[in-house]
Amino acid sequence: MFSEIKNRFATDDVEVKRKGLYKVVVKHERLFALIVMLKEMYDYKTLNTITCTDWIEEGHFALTYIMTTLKRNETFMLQTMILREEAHTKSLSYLFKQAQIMERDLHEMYGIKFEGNENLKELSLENWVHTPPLRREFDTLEFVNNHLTFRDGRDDNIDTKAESKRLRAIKKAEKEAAKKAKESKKAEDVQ
Amino acid sequence: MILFDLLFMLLVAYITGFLYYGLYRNITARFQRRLGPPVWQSFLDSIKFFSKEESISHGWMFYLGPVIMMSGAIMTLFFIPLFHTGESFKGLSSYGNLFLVLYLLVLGALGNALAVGASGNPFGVMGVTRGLSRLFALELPFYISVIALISVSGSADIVCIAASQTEWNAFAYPLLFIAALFSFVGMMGQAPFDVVGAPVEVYSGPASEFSGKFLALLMSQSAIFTFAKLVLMVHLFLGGASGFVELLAKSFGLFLFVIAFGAMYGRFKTPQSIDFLLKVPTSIAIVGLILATWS
Amino acid sequence: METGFLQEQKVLEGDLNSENSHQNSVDFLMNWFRKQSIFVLAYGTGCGAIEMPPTFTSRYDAERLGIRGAATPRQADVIIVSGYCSYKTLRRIIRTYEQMSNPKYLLALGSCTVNGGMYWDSYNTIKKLEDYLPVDMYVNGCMPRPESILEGFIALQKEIGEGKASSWQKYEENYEFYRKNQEAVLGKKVEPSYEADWYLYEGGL
Amino acid sequence: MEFSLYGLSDIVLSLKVTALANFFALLIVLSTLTVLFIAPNYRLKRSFYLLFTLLVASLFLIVYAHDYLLFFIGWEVMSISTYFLLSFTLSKEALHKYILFAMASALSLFVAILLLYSTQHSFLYEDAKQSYLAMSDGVQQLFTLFMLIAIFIKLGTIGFHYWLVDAYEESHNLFTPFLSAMLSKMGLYALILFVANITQATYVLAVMGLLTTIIATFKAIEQESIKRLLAYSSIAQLGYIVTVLSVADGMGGALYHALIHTLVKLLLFINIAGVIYVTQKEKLSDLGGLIYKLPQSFVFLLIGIIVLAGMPPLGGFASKFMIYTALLDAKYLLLLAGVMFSSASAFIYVYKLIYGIYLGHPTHKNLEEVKEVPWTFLAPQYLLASLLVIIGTFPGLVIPYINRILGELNLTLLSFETIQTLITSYAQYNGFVVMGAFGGIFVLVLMMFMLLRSKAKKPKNRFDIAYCAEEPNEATHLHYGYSMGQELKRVGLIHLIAKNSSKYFYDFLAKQMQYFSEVVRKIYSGNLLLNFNIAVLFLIILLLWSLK
Repeated sequence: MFSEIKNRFATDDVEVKRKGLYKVVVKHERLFALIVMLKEMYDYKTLNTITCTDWIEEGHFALTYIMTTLKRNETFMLQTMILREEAHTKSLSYLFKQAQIMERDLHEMYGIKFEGNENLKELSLENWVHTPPLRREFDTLEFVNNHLTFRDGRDDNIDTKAESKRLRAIKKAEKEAAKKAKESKKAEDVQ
Repeated sequence: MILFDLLFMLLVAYITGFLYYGLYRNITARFQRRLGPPVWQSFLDSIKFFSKEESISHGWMFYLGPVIMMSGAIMTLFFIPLFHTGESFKGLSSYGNLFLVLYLLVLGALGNALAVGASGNPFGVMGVTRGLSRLFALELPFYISVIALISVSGSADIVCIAASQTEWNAFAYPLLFIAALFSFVGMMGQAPFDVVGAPVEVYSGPASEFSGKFLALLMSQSAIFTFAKLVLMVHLFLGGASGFVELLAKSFGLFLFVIAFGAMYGRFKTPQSIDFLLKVPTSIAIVGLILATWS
Repeated sequence: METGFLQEQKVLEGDLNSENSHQNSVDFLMNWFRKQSIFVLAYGTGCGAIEMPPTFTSRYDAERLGIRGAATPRQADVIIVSGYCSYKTLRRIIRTYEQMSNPKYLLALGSCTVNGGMYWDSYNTIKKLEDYLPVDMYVNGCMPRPESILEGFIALQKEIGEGKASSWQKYEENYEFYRKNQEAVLGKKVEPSYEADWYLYEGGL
Repeated sequence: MEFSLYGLSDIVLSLKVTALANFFALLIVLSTLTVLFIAPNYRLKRSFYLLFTLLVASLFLIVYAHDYLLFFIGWEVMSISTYFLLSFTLSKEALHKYILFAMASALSLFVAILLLYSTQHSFLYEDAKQSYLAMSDGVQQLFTLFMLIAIFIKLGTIGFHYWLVDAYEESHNLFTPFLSAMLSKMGLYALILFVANITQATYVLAVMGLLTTIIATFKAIEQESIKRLLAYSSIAQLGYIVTVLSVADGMGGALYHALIHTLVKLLLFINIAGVIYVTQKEKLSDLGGLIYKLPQSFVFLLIGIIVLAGMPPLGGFASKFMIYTALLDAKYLLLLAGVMFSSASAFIYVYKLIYGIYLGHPTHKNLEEVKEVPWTFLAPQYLLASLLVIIGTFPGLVIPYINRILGELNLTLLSFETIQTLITSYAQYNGFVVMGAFGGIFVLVLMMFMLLRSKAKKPKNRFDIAYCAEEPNEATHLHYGYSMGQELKRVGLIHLIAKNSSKYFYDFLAKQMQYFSEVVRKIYSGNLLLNFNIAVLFLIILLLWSLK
């Protein structure tokens, strides 16, 4: 199977992450043929999920389709790259019904357009007009500062990490002082 | 004189009904191992709803619905005598009969159904649909039992039926009593036949759209209606009552049974409850009817 | 000197302790009834809802205080905003709040309603509930235990009894202010746009 | 008035004015008048009115005839003129169904009459009893069978209702009230004559009546078309009457219910005709939310359904009460339970009717623009509704008239004290007190309710309903209660009723008929040799048989 994938789809070797978990990176235009092949010939009947990673530095999204076969308990991860600018790809909903809602999610969060998916309306946001929120150029903190009001009193909040460090140091010092005092007392008693 | 009688009956029903309803909540709480609200909690609730600043009305039919329901409950109460002996507290029962009361029992529900329909709330209509679908199955065993009693006692007058019992009908005709009890549990809106209101499941059932004083009126009518139904059962099966103590004791005993029954069981789906009622209690009632009127 | 939330809570509680309430006897009686019987809207709007079942069931038994659940907003007196409040939830909460009949009260649960809590930098969660809806009582904590919820209810009851819990009037008087804030996060159309396609499917109803 | 046909002096025909005939004639007059009231709203051909007049005349002939021959003539004219009246709107299939059943009814009536005539050579009603007794047992049963088939087809009892539902549904809105109120009553009239003059046929009527009420009620619950629903309801109501006619003292209840049913079906069908006139829609799923557009019609339909369900304090309860106590008197307890069961089930279709048309939300845009129906529709409804209210308040009002009929038929009279009370051997009730108490309590509660501190606020938008925090809109499917009763199909017993239909039986019958005619066609094929062979074979068989 692996050699066939390598030969027919001109990819790198199939990477075996561990037993029953394989990963392959394919070119975008050959992705769907590979998915069909896996589904029809190798019993990968389940599409678990579609994930997306934003490689903003390299200018593309990495879409990962995770498919499983229950027959042999194996999982296949197919990764493909698409350009960030006007990101678009074909929908998989004609092959897997569940792909529709996954694609809806990706469309909403990354702005990827899936051609052929009829139901690309918003899933968990409502009337969202700004940058898709999971794109890395979307600065959450800046957005919050611009759009929402904070309650007063957050300004004097303390860095909990530093604070706890400081407190721990104080406690430690106290403990040591107590220990020292005890020891000196002991010494006095002995004397 | 009769006006005084009626007023007094109404007062008794109102107070006792709310007391019973409070006890119901309290006792159910004890079944669930908690303290439960005070006994007068339901009364407080109803007054609270009366004192709400506003309530939503969806037009005149919606407005009249609770009023019709209240009238139905009071009518039912008035056509059932409190005691089968003596002259007082007979209400209007000499002008009516058991058949009339059987129909009055559903009059209020129909008024409510119209109001719910007029509100346009689909959840309310869902509750009404369930209620009406369940209604006929609920009534069948009760009808059969009542018919047997009428036939045995030779009269459809409630006073006559209550007076004609040498031993309680519940013991003389146990099968009829059991069959009627199944229906009665359903009429009181208790599990397992409580699919109409079905809180959590269908929003709030028929009451979905009622707020403020509408809900308060519904609560009051439910209190009065509960008492009226209990009195009817006491007269039909438990030998009637000739004094307040007897009436309260018997009706409370019956009420306690219904509560306990309701607290123990889960909820039937609508078709399930219809199926069950058409099979088990109806068969029991038919056997009871044949045994009661064989000679 | 406390700042921020602590100070405001002081102000809220400060009202509780003052004695100068002016209400006539009818109002006093009605407030007493309102105080004794509180119907709570049984919606969970955030993660804090997980603390509500124990509050209302056998373990803590809020019913002994006259507090019980109501299934529809029409019948409820109190709406609990239990925890973080995303835009989508806020829209529904506003809709529900407006459907409740007066007098109505709002109890806010958890730090998220106070200042955003752990979602303080989330793009999708409001930080200050009182900008959008009037709050009668905050119960802080993440999450507040059922004991604190009950404590909050008792404090609310006290306020109601003295006729001071009047947030619904505040909402009506300052409607423009609230509306402006709501529109700022929800867009011009505050009412939810809704398509009920699940009704049409077979087997549903 | 007795006379004989010219040249046939031994056949005596008779027309006679009796109390029973007057009762039904009154109903005919009432129906005709109310129906003609709504006629100006429709543009119809002149022949329609001609046929209608013919029909009414034939009804009068049926009612006032005092012998079975004139009765049969009236029956035939009624069937034929109805056929032509129906042919204005009915589809071909429905029309065929009607004429086939009408012919079957007429033929079996004719056979029954001839059987009756064969013994005593008289068609007169007075001689019918003797003629019947003079028959042998087998012939008696045959006669009863044919007579009942004729009557049941006209009544549309279950199994014979195949034609009726389609005819009601597709007939002209002007004609449906008359069809339901009067034509089925003629079957009833024949049944009353049969029961009163000839024989009781207790068990047949009891079983048939009970099955009719229960099955028709559950069939009505399923329907989505308004007129079809009412057609089944009509069948169910007639089922009560058939049931109560099976007991000895049931005639009073039957007549009472016949009166109430006529009034209420006229009211309902005229109401529906009005609704269809203004909305042009006939399905419950296409209507809805008309209460604020047609408030008066709503109130009339409300009165109608309260009567139909037999609720106090209106007239429906009085007749139901008479039926119940009559059955109770005869100790037909399970029959009574069945009838009450069916009466309680009627609440579903009754609510479905009023909800589907008037309550809930409008399902179409143009439903929000309709106006109240024309006064020509409202006027007869005012008349009928007030009659029903009066009968509800004074249920004893009609008892003297019924007693006159019962006296004429030599049956036990109903007890009568005042017009306010209805007295039977088991119980009595005072309609005036019931109505008064309800009215008084209602007004008092309403006044107290209106004076309460809490104000009622009306939402601006009809979509402002508690809907799980969502806002429904025009596209949301909110009006769905018209399909109520669907979940009943999951109950085994009711599923059985819903699934089966008499259609299968008649299809089977038709198929058998086809096979039979196929065989006949093959034999009589014009092939002389074959015919000759068969004739020879037949002769040989005849010969052998005669030799034996």
